Amino acid sequence: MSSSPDTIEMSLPFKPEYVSVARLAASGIANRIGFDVEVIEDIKVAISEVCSKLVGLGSKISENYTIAFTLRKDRLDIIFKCSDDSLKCLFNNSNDELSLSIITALMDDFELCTTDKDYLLSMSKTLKEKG
Amino acid sequence: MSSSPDTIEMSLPFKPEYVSVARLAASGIANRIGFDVEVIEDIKVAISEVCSKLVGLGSKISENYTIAFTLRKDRLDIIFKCSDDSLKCLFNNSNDELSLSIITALMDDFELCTTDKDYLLSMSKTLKEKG
Amino acid sequence: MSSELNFKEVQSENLYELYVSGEVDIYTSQVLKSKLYEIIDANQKDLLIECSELNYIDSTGLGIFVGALKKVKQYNKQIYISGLKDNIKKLFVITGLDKLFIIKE
Amino acid sequence: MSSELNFKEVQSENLYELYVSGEVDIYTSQVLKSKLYEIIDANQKDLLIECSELNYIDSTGLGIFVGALKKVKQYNKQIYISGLKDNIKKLFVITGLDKLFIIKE
Ligand SMILES: Nc1ncnc2c1ncn2[C@@H]1O[C@H](COP(=O)(O)OP(=O)(O)O)[C@@H](O)[C@H]1O
Ligand SMILES: Nc1ncnc2c1ncn2[C@@H]1O[C@H](COP(=O)(O)OP(=O)(O)O)[C@@H](O)[C@H]1O
Repeated sequence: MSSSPDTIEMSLPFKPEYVSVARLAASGIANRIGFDVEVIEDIKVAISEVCSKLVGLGSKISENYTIAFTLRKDRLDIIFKCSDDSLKCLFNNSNDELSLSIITALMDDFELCTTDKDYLLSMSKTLKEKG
Repeated sequence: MSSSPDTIEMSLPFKPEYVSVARLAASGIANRIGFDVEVIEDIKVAISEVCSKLVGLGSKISENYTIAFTLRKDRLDIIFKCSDDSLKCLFNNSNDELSLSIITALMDDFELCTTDKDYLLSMSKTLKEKG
Repeated sequence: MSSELNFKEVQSENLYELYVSGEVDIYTSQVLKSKLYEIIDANQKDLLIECSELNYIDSTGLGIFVGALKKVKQYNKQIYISGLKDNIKKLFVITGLDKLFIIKE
Repeated sequence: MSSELNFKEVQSENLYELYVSGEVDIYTSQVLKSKLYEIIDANQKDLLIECSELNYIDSTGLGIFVGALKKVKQYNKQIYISGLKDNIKKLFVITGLDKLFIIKE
Protein backbone atom coordinates (compact mmCIF):
# COMPACT_ATOMS: atom_id res chain seq x y z
CA MET A 1 0.00 0.00 0.00
CA SER A 2 2.70 2.41 1.04
CA SER A 3 4.90 3.81 -1.69
CA SER A 4 7.82 4.50 0.63
CA PRO A 5 10.83 2.33 -0.14
CA ASP A 6 11.45 -0.87 1.79
CA THR A 7 13.91 -0.68 4.65
CA ILE A 8 15.76 -3.42 6.45
CA GLU A 9 17.57 -2.73 9.69
CA MET A 10 20.07 -4.88 11.48
CA SER A 11 21.63 -4.19 14.86
CA LEU A 12 24.88 -5.92 15.77
CA PRO A 13 27.14 -6.06 18.83
CA PHE A 14 30.51 -4.28 18.66
CA LYS A 15 32.34 -7.59 18.15
CA PRO A 16 34.53 -8.88 15.31
CA GLU A 17 32.70 -12.20 15.02
CA TYR A 18 29.52 -10.56 13.76
CA VAL A 19 30.94 -8.56 10.86
CA SER A 20 30.48 -11.62 8.65
CA VAL A 21 26.80 -11.69 9.61
CA ALA A 22 26.47 -8.13 8.28
CA ARG A 23 28.11 -9.27 5.05
CA LEU A 24 25.72 -12.20 4.64
CA ALA A 25 22.66 -10.03 5.21
CA ALA A 26 24.04 -7.38 2.86
CA SER A 27 24.58 -9.91 0.09
CA GLY A 28 20.98 -11.12 0.38
CA ILE A 29 19.67 -7.56 0.31
CA ALA A 30 21.85 -6.46 -2.61
CA ASN A 31 20.76 -9.54 -4.53
CA ARG A 32 17.13 -8.46 -4.13
CA ILE A 33 17.82 -5.15 -5.86
CA GLY A 34 19.47 -7.01 -8.71
CA PHE A 35 23.15 -6.18 -8.34
CA ASP A 36 25.42 -8.71 -10.00
CA VAL A 37 27.83 -10.88 -8.06
CA GLU A 38 30.81 -8.58 -8.52
CA VAL A 39 29.00 -5.50 -7.24
CA ILE A 40 27.58 -7.49 -4.33
CA GLU A 41 31.18 -8.32 -3.33
CA ASP A 42 32.06 -4.61 -3.45
CA ILE A 43 29.11 -3.71 -1.24
CA LYS A 44 30.11 -6.41 1.26
CA VAL A 45 33.64 -5.01 1.46
CA ALA A 46 32.45 -1.42 1.93
CA ILE A 47 30.08 -2.45 4.72
CA SER A 48 32.81 -4.52 6.38
CA GLU A 49 35.15 -1.54 6.37
CA VAL A 50 32.68 0.43 8.44
CA CYS A 51 31.78 -2.47 10.74
CA SER A 52 35.47 -3.21 11.36
CA LYS A 53 36.15 0.40 12.24
CA LEU A 54 33.18 0.51 14.63
CA VAL A 55 34.21 -2.77 16.24
CA GLY A 56 37.78 -1.53 16.60
CA LEU A 57 36.67 1.63 18.36
CA GLY A 58 33.90 0.05 20.42
CA SER A 59 31.46 1.98 22.54
CA LYS A 60 31.12 2.58 26.24
CA ILE A 61 27.49 3.57 25.86
CA SER A 62 25.93 1.25 23.30
CA GLU A 63 25.88 -2.52 23.12
CA ASN A 64 24.98 -2.50 19.43
CA TYR A 65 25.22 -0.41 16.29
CA THR A 66 22.64 -0.46 13.52
CA ILE A 67 22.91 -0.81 9.76
CA ALA A 68 19.86 0.49 7.90
CA PHE A 69 19.38 -0.53 4.28
CA THR A 70 16.92 1.34 2.08
CA LEU A 71 16.05 -0.58 -1.06
CA ARG A 72 15.17 1.69 -3.95
CA LYS A 73 14.33 0.56 -7.44
CA ASP A 74 17.82 1.16 -8.76
CA ARG A 75 19.82 2.04 -5.65
CA LEU A 76 20.80 0.67 -2.26
CA ASP A 77 21.26 3.27 0.48
CA ILE A 78 23.09 2.20 3.61
CA ILE A 79 23.35 4.22 6.79
CA PHE A 80 25.06 3.33 10.04
CA LYS A 81 23.44 4.47 13.26
CA CYS A 82 24.35 4.33 16.92
CA SER A 83 23.22 6.12 20.03
CA ASP A 84 26.91 6.78 20.82
CA ASP A 85 27.58 10.17 19.21
CA SER A 86 31.30 9.92 20.00
CA LEU A 87 31.48 7.62 16.97
CA LYS A 88 30.47 10.35 14.54
CA CYS A 89 33.07 11.17 11.92
CA LEU A 90 34.48 7.67 12.14
CA PHE A 91 37.24 7.88 9.58
CA ASN A 92 39.30 10.83 10.71
CA ASN A 93 42.59 9.12 11.37
CA SER A 94 45.61 8.75 9.10
CA ASN A 95 45.46 4.99 9.78
CA ASP A 96 42.12 4.94 7.96
CA GLU A 97 43.75 5.55 4.60
CA LEU A 98 43.20 1.98 3.35
CA SER A 99 39.55 1.89 4.41
CA LEU A 100 38.82 5.29 3.00
CA SER A 101 40.34 4.55 -0.38
CA ILE A 102 38.35 1.31 -0.57
CA ILE A 103 34.99 2.80 0.39
CA THR A 104 35.31 5.80 -1.89
CA ALA A 105 36.34 3.62 -4.83
CA LEU A 106 33.64 0.99 -4.38
CA MET A 107 30.59 3.06 -3.49
CA ASP A 108 28.88 5.70 -5.66
CA ASP A 109 27.88 8.17 -2.97
CA PHE A 110 29.03 8.48 0.58
CA GLU A 111 29.06 10.88 3.44
CA LEU A 112 31.75 9.52 5.69
CA CYS A 113 31.92 12.37 8.16
CA THR A 114 28.69 13.78 9.44
CA THR A 115 28.30 15.45 12.78
CA ASP A 116 24.87 17.02 12.48
CA LYS A 117 22.76 14.06 11.35
CA ASP A 118 20.98 11.30 13.23
CA TYR A 119 23.32 8.75 11.71
CA LEU A 120 27.08 8.15 11.71
CA LEU A 121 27.68 7.82 8.00
CA SER A 122 25.94 6.96 4.75
CA MET A 123 26.87 5.22 1.52
CA SER A 124 24.97 4.30 -1.65
CA LYS A 125 25.37 2.01 -4.62
CA THR A 126 23.44 2.56 -7.85
CA LEU A 127 22.30 -0.21 -10.16
CA LYS A 128 23.65 0.27 -13.64
CA GLU A 129 22.21 -1.22 -16.78
CA LYS A 130 24.51 -3.79 -18.31
CA GLY A 131 26.24 -2.23 -21.33
CA MET B 1 32.59 -5.85 29.57
CA SER B 2 28.96 -6.68 29.95
CA SER B 3 28.12 -10.29 30.72
CA SER B 4 24.69 -10.11 29.15
CA PRO B 5 24.42 -12.28 26.05
CA ASP B 6 24.89 -10.80 22.58
CA THR B 7 21.75 -9.91 20.68
CA ILE B 8 21.25 -9.29 16.99
CA GLU B 9 18.04 -7.77 15.72
CA MET B 10 16.78 -7.58 12.18
CA SER B 11 13.65 -5.81 10.99
CA LEU B 12 12.12 -6.80 7.67
CA PRO B 13 9.19 -5.61 5.54
CA PHE B 14 6.12 -7.86 5.32
CA LYS B 15 7.13 -9.06 1.83
CA PRO B 16 7.93 -12.51 0.44
CA GLU B 17 11.17 -11.42 -1.23
CA TYR B 18 12.88 -10.74 2.09
CA VAL B 19 12.31 -14.08 3.79
CA SER B 20 15.50 -15.35 2.17
CA VAL B 21 17.40 -12.42 3.74
CA ALA B 22 16.22 -13.62 7.17
CA ARG B 23 17.51 -17.10 6.30
CA LEU B 24 20.92 -15.80 5.27
CA ALA B 25 21.31 -13.76 8.44
CA ALA B 26 20.11 -16.68 10.55
CA SER B 27 22.65 -19.03 8.99
CA GLY B 28 25.49 -16.61 9.78
CA ILE B 29 24.30 -16.21 13.35
CA ALA B 30 23.76 -19.92 13.95
CA ASN B 31 27.23 -20.59 12.56
CA ARG B 32 28.70 -18.26 15.18
CA ILE B 33 27.23 -20.34 18.00
CA GLY B 34 28.71 -23.45 16.46
CA PHE B 35 25.72 -25.35 15.13
CA ASP B 36 26.58 -27.81 12.39
CA VAL B 37 25.31 -27.44 8.84
CA GLU B 38 22.33 -29.73 9.32
CA VAL B 39 21.04 -27.89 12.38
CA ILE B 40 21.59 -24.55 10.66
CA GLU B 41 19.29 -25.75 7.87
CA ASP B 42 16.65 -26.68 10.45
CA ILE B 43 16.86 -23.24 12.07
CA LYS B 44 16.51 -21.57 8.67
CA VAL B 45 13.36 -23.57 7.94
CA ALA B 46 11.79 -22.80 11.33
CA ILE B 47 12.47 -19.07 10.92
CA SER B 48 11.08 -19.12 7.37
CA GLU B 49 7.90 -20.75 8.59
CA VAL B 50 7.25 -17.81 10.88
CA CYS B 51 8.31 -15.17 8.34
CA SER B 52 6.09 -16.75 5.68
CA LYS B 53 3.13 -16.72 8.02
CA LEU B 54 3.71 -13.08 8.95
CA VAL B 55 4.14 -12.08 5.32
CA GLY B 56 0.97 -13.99 4.39
CA LEU B 57 -1.06 -12.16 7.02
CA GLY B 58 0.57 -8.76 6.57
CA SER B 59 -0.08 -5.79 8.82
CA LYS B 60 -2.15 -2.66 8.42
CA ILE B 61 -0.20 -0.93 11.21
CA SER B 62 3.45 -1.91 10.83
CA GLU B 63 5.76 -1.69 7.84
CA ASN B 64 8.21 -4.18 9.36
CA TYR B 65 8.43 -7.05 11.80
CA THR B 66 11.53 -7.79 13.88
CA ILE B 67 13.48 -10.97 14.51
CA ALA B 68 15.63 -10.81 17.66
CA PHE B 69 18.38 -13.39 18.08
CA THR B 70 19.98 -13.92 21.48
CA LEU B 71 23.26 -15.80 21.25
CA ARG B 72 23.97 -17.83 24.37
CA LYS B 73 26.94 -20.10 24.86
CA ASP B 74 25.04 -23.23 23.93
CA ARG B 75 21.70 -21.92 22.75
CA LEU B 76 20.13 -19.63 20.17
CA ASP B 77 16.93 -17.89 21.28
CA ILE B 78 14.79 -16.33 18.59
CA ILE B 79 11.82 -14.06 19.20
CA PHE B 80 9.58 -12.33 16.69
CA LYS B 81 8.31 -8.89 17.54
CA CYS B 82 5.93 -6.42 15.94
CA SER B 83 3.99 -3.39 17.09
CA ASP B 84 0.89 -4.95 15.52
CA ASP B 85 -0.68 -6.92 18.37
CA SER B 86 -3.28 -8.43 16.06
CA LEU B 87 -0.50 -10.80 14.94
CA LYS B 88 -0.21 -12.41 18.35
CA CYS B 89 -1.01 -16.10 18.44
CA LEU B 90 0.03 -16.45 14.82
CA PHE B 91 -0.53 -20.14 14.29
CA ASN B 92 -4.14 -20.69 15.31
CA ASN B 93 -5.56 -21.91 12.05
CA SER B 94 -6.10 -25.47 10.85
CA ASN B 95 -4.20 -24.50 7.67
CA ASP B 96 -1.12 -24.04 9.84
CA GLU B 97 -0.77 -27.76 10.44
CA LEU B 98 2.29 -28.16 8.18
CA SER B 99 4.13 -25.17 9.68
CA LEU B 100 3.33 -26.19 13.22
CA SER B 101 4.52 -29.76 12.77
CA ILE B 102 7.76 -28.48 11.23
CA ILE B 103 8.54 -25.88 13.88
CA THR B 104 7.75 -28.16 16.79
CA ALA B 105 9.87 -30.96 15.33
CA LEU B 106 12.89 -28.81 14.45
CA MET B 107 13.16 -26.51 17.46
CA ASP B 108 13.84 -27.48 21.07
CA ASP B 109 11.67 -24.92 22.81
CA PHE B 110 8.94 -22.73 21.47
CA GLU B 111 6.08 -20.61 22.60
CA LEU B 112 4.00 -20.23 19.48
CA CYS B 113 0.99 -18.57 21.02
CA THR B 114 1.59 -15.75 23.44
CA THR B 115 -0.89 -13.01 24.11
CA ASP B 116 0.50 -11.49 27.29
CA LYS B 117 4.12 -10.93 26.25
CA ASP B 118 5.88 -8.13 24.40
CA TYR B 119 6.66 -10.46 21.54
CA LEU B 120 4.65 -12.56 19.08
CA LEU B 121 6.38 -15.88 19.55
CA SER B 122 9.64 -17.44 20.66
CA MET B 123 11.71 -20.46 19.68
CA SER B 124 15.08 -21.86 20.81
CA LYS B 125 17.66 -24.30 19.58
CA THR B 126 20.21 -25.86 21.93
CA LEU B 127 23.73 -26.84 20.92
CA LYS B 128 24.36 -30.50 21.59
CA GLU B 129 27.73 -32.12 22.02
CA LYS B 130 28.55 -34.47 19.19
CA GLY B 131 28.02 -38.06 20.39
CA MET C 1 18.86 -10.83 -10.44
CA SER C 2 19.97 -14.41 -9.86
CA SER C 3 17.14 -16.86 -10.30
CA GLU C 4 16.38 -18.80 -7.11
CA LEU C 5 14.29 -21.54 -8.71
CA ASN C 6 14.90 -23.33 -11.99
CA PHE C 7 13.26 -26.18 -13.89
CA LYS C 8 14.22 -28.73 -16.48
CA GLU C 9 11.58 -30.91 -18.11
CA VAL C 10 11.87 -34.36 -19.71
CA GLN C 11 8.88 -36.16 -21.22
CA SER C 12 8.45 -39.80 -22.04
CA GLU C 13 5.30 -41.70 -23.03
CA ASN C 14 3.94 -42.39 -19.55
CA LEU C 15 5.95 -40.10 -17.33
CA TYR C 16 6.61 -36.39 -17.11
CA GLU C 17 9.87 -35.57 -15.30
CA LEU C 18 10.36 -32.18 -13.67
CA TYR C 19 13.86 -31.39 -12.38
CA VAL C 20 13.63 -28.70 -9.71
CA SER C 21 16.75 -26.81 -8.64
CA GLY C 22 17.26 -23.95 -6.22
CA GLU C 23 15.05 -22.78 -3.37
CA VAL C 24 11.30 -22.99 -2.89
CA ASP C 25 10.02 -20.50 -0.37
CA ILE C 26 7.11 -18.08 -0.16
CA TYR C 27 8.77 -15.87 -2.78
CA THR C 28 9.42 -18.53 -5.41
CA SER C 29 6.48 -20.82 -4.62
CA GLN C 30 3.97 -19.31 -7.04
CA VAL C 31 6.29 -20.12 -9.93
CA LEU C 32 6.47 -23.74 -8.75
CA LYS C 33 2.69 -23.92 -8.38
CA SER C 34 2.00 -22.58 -11.89
CA LYS C 35 4.62 -24.89 -13.37
CA LEU C 36 3.22 -28.01 -11.66
CA TYR C 37 -0.44 -27.23 -12.34
CA GLU C 38 0.23 -26.48 -16.01
CA ILE C 39 2.18 -29.70 -16.46
CA ILE C 40 -0.49 -31.78 -14.76
CA ASP C 41 -3.43 -30.34 -16.69
CA ALA C 42 -1.65 -30.35 -20.04
CA ASN C 43 -0.22 -33.88 -19.84
CA GLN C 44 -2.32 -35.95 -17.44
CA LYS C 45 0.60 -38.31 -16.86
CA ASP C 46 2.41 -39.64 -13.85
CA LEU C 47 4.77 -36.96 -12.63
CA LEU C 48 8.30 -37.39 -11.30
CA ILE C 49 9.64 -34.43 -9.34
CA GLU C 50 13.43 -34.81 -9.28
CA CYS C 51 14.89 -32.89 -6.32
CA SER C 52 18.61 -33.66 -6.14
CA GLU C 53 19.38 -29.99 -6.82
CA LEU C 54 16.64 -28.65 -4.61
CA ASN C 55 18.46 -26.91 -1.76
CA TYR C 56 15.62 -25.51 0.27
CA ILE C 57 11.91 -26.01 0.78
CA ASP C 58 9.50 -25.19 3.60
CA SER C 59 5.79 -25.61 4.24
CA THR C 60 4.88 -23.21 1.46
CA GLY C 61 6.47 -25.54 -1.07
CA LEU C 62 5.25 -28.71 0.62
CA GLY C 63 1.69 -27.35 0.51
CA ILE C 64 2.05 -26.85 -3.23
CA PHE C 65 3.25 -30.43 -3.67
CA VAL C 66 0.11 -31.55 -1.79
CA GLY C 67 -2.07 -29.36 -4.00
CA ALA C 68 -0.40 -30.87 -7.06
CA LEU C 69 -0.99 -34.37 -5.72
CA LYS C 70 -4.72 -33.68 -5.36
CA LYS C 71 -4.79 -32.48 -8.95
CA VAL C 72 -2.89 -35.50 -10.27
CA LYS C 73 -5.24 -37.85 -8.41
CA GLN C 74 -8.19 -36.34 -10.33
CA TYR C 75 -6.60 -37.91 -13.40
CA ASN C 76 -5.86 -41.14 -11.51
CA LYS C 77 -2.14 -40.49 -11.77
CA GLN C 78 0.71 -40.46 -9.27
CA ILE C 79 3.48 -38.14 -8.10
CA TYR C 80 6.92 -39.67 -7.58
CA ILE C 81 9.57 -37.63 -5.77
CA SER C 82 13.25 -38.51 -6.11
CA GLY C 83 16.66 -37.29 -4.98
CA LEU C 84 15.56 -35.55 -1.77
CA LYS C 85 18.44 -34.26 0.34
CA ASP C 86 18.46 -35.45 3.93
CA ASN C 87 17.27 -32.15 5.39
CA ILE C 88 14.37 -32.00 2.99
CA LYS C 89 13.46 -35.66 3.36
CA LYS C 90 13.27 -34.99 7.09
CA LEU C 91 10.54 -32.42 6.43
CA PHE C 92 8.51 -35.00 4.48
CA VAL C 93 8.80 -37.42 7.40
CA ILE C 94 7.96 -34.80 10.03
CA THR C 95 4.82 -33.75 8.20
CA GLY C 96 3.77 -37.28 7.24
CA LEU C 97 3.89 -36.34 3.56
CA ASP C 98 6.31 -39.22 2.94
CA LYS C 99 3.20 -41.44 3.12
CA LEU C 100 1.22 -39.39 0.58
CA PHE C 101 3.88 -39.30 -2.12
CA ILE C 102 5.91 -42.13 -3.60
CA ILE C 103 9.40 -41.20 -2.45
CA LYS C 104 12.27 -42.77 -4.41
CA GLU C 105 15.92 -42.75 -3.42
CA MET D 1 32.27 -24.14 14.18
CA SER D 2 33.28 -24.03 10.55
CA SER D 3 36.70 -22.55 10.09
CA GLU D 4 36.67 -19.38 8.01
CA LEU D 5 40.40 -19.25 7.33
CA ASN D 6 42.73 -22.09 6.49
CA PHE D 7 46.39 -22.46 5.55
CA LYS D 8 48.59 -24.91 3.71
CA GLU D 9 52.37 -24.54 3.76
CA VAL D 10 55.00 -25.70 1.28
CA GLN D 11 58.71 -25.05 1.79
CA SER D 12 61.50 -25.14 -0.74
CA GLU D 13 65.10 -23.98 -0.38
CA ASN D 14 64.58 -20.30 -1.23
CA LEU D 15 60.84 -19.86 -1.01
CA TYR D 16 58.16 -20.37 1.59
CA GLU D 17 54.68 -20.86 0.08
CA LEU D 18 51.59 -20.11 2.10
CA TYR D 19 48.25 -21.14 0.59
CA VAL D 20 45.47 -19.07 2.14
CA SER D 21 41.85 -20.16 1.77
CA GLY D 22 38.63 -18.74 3.15
CA GLU D 23 37.89 -15.25 4.44
CA VAL D 24 40.16 -12.66 6.04
CA ASP D 25 38.23 -10.08 8.00
CA ILE D 26 38.58 -8.43 11.40
CA TYR D 27 37.59 -11.70 13.09
CA THR D 28 40.05 -14.00 11.33
CA SER D 29 42.85 -11.47 10.76
CA GLN D 30 44.79 -12.12 13.95
CA VAL D 31 45.29 -15.73 12.92
CA LEU D 32 46.66 -14.57 9.56
CA LYS D 33 48.97 -12.08 11.26
CA SER D 34 50.43 -14.63 13.67
CA LYS D 35 50.87 -17.14 10.86
CA LEU D 36 52.69 -14.68 8.58
CA TYR D 37 54.90 -13.21 11.29
CA GLU D 38 55.93 -16.64 12.58
CA ILE D 39 56.79 -17.86 9.10
CA ILE D 40 58.82 -14.76 8.30
CA ASP D 41 60.82 -14.74 11.53
CA ALA D 42 61.43 -18.49 11.54
CA ASN D 43 62.44 -18.85 7.89
CA GLN D 44 63.76 -15.51 6.62
CA LYS D 45 62.97 -16.53 3.05
CA ASP D 46 61.03 -15.01 0.18
CA LEU D 47 57.36 -15.61 0.81
CA LEU D 48 54.69 -16.54 -1.72
CA ILE D 49 51.13 -15.98 -0.57
CA GLU D 50 48.91 -18.08 -2.84
CA CYS D 51 45.36 -16.69 -2.85
CA SER D 52 43.35 -18.62 -5.44
CA GLU D 53 41.09 -19.94 -2.68
CA LEU D 54 40.92 -16.66 -0.79
CA ASN D 55 37.29 -15.56 -1.13
CA TYR D 56 37.24 -12.38 0.89
CA ILE D 57 39.63 -9.78 2.24
CA ASP D 58 39.24 -6.18 3.35
CA SER D 59 41.52 -3.46 4.73
CA THR D 60 42.13 -5.41 7.93
CA GLY D 61 43.77 -8.17 5.94
CA LEU D 62 45.51 -5.83 3.52
CA GLY D 63 47.04 -3.98 6.48
CA ILE D 64 48.43 -7.26 7.75
CA PHE D 65 49.97 -8.01 4.35
CA VAL D 66 51.65 -4.59 4.55
CA GLY D 67 52.90 -5.30 8.06
CA ALA D 68 54.28 -8.62 6.83
CA LEU D 69 56.00 -6.89 3.93
CA LYS D 70 57.79 -4.51 6.31
CA LYS D 71 58.96 -7.49 8.32
CA VAL D 72 60.19 -9.41 5.28
CA LYS D 73 62.08 -6.34 4.06
CA GLN D 74 64.06 -6.33 7.31
CA TYR D 75 65.55 -9.60 6.11
CA ASN D 76 65.96 -8.22 2.57
CA LYS D 77 63.36 -10.64 1.26
CA GLN D 78 60.26 -10.24 -0.89
CA ILE D 79 56.57 -11.10 -0.75
CA TYR D 80 54.98 -12.52 -3.90
CA ILE D 81 51.20 -12.76 -4.13
CA SER D 82 49.53 -15.10 -6.64
CA GLY D 83 46.10 -16.24 -7.72
CA LEU D 84 44.15 -13.16 -6.65
CA LYS D 85 40.49 -13.23 -7.67
CA ASP D 86 39.32 -10.22 -9.66
CA ASN D 87 37.41 -8.63 -6.80
CA ILE D 88 40.40 -8.90 -4.49
CA LYS D 89 42.91 -7.78 -7.11
CA LYS D 90 40.72 -4.70 -7.51
CA LEU D 91 41.31 -3.87 -3.84
CA PHE D 92 45.09 -4.07 -4.34
CA VAL D 93 44.81 -1.66 -7.27
CA ILE D 94 42.47 0.75 -5.46
CA THR D 95 44.81 0.98 -2.49
CA GLY D 96 48.01 1.12 -4.53
CA LEU D 97 49.27 -2.03 -2.80
CA ASP D 98 49.72 -3.68 -6.21
CA LYS D 99 52.88 -1.55 -6.47
CA LEU D 100 54.26 -2.65 -3.08
CA PHE D 101 53.92 -6.37 -3.59
CA ILE D 102 55.00 -8.52 -6.51
CA ILE D 103 51.66 -9.67 -7.87
CA LYS D 104 51.76 -12.78 -10.06
CA GLU D 105 48.90 -14.10 -12.20
N1 LIG E 1 -0.48 -32.70 6.67
C1 LIG E 1 -1.24 -32.56 5.54
N2 LIG E 1 -1.66 -33.64 4.89
C2 LIG E 1 -2.39 -33.50 3.79
N3 LIG E 1 -2.78 -32.30 3.26
C3 LIG E 1 -2.37 -31.19 3.88
C4 LIG E 1 -1.60 -31.24 5.04
N4 LIG E 1 -1.36 -29.96 5.42
C5 LIG E 1 -1.94 -29.17 4.53
N5 LIG E 1 -2.56 -29.88 3.58
C6 LIG E 1 -3.28 -29.38 2.42
O1 LIG E 1 -2.34 -28.89 1.47
C7 LIG E 1 -3.04 -28.05 0.57
C8 LIG E 1 -2.22 -26.85 0.20
O2 LIG E 1 -2.41 -26.66 -1.17
P1 LIG E 1 -2.23 -25.23 -1.82
O3 LIG E 1 -0.79 -25.02 -2.12
O4 LIG E 1 -2.90 -24.21 -0.97
O5 LIG E 1 -2.98 -25.42 -3.24
P2 LIG E 1 -4.54 -25.08 -3.50
O6 LIG E 1 -4.58 -23.58 -3.42
O7 LIG E 1 -4.80 -25.66 -4.86
O8 LIG E 1 -5.32 -25.77 -2.40
C9 LIG E 1 -4.31 -27.61 1.30
O9 LIG E 1 -5.41 -28.18 0.64
C10 LIG E 1 -4.15 -28.19 2.69
O10 LIG E 1 -5.39 -28.55 3.27
N1 LIG F 1 48.35 2.71 1.67
C1 LIG F 1 49.31 2.21 2.49
N2 LIG F 1 50.55 2.00 2.00
C2 LIG F 1 51.50 1.49 2.78
N3 LIG F 1 51.31 1.15 4.09
C3 LIG F 1 50.10 1.33 4.63
C4 LIG F 1 49.05 1.87 3.88
N4 LIG F 1 47.95 1.92 4.68
C5 LIG F 1 48.32 1.45 5.87
N5 LIG F 1 49.60 1.08 5.87
C6 LIG F 1 50.36 0.48 6.98
O1 LIG F 1 49.97 -0.87 7.14
C7 LIG F 1 50.38 -1.28 8.43
C8 LIG F 1 49.35 -2.17 9.08
O2 LIG F 1 50.07 -3.19 9.70
P1 LIG F 1 49.48 -3.95 10.95
O3 LIG F 1 48.60 -5.03 10.44
O4 LIG F 1 48.84 -2.98 11.88
O5 LIG F 1 50.80 -4.60 11.57
P2 LIG F 1 51.70 -3.97 12.70
O6 LIG F 1 50.83 -4.00 13.94
O7 LIG F 1 52.88 -4.88 12.78
O8 LIG F 1 52.05 -2.57 12.26
C9 LIG F 1 50.57 -0.01 9.23
O9 LIG F 1 51.92 0.13 9.52
C10 LIG F 1 50.08 1.09 8.32
O10 LIG F 1 50.77 2.28 8.51
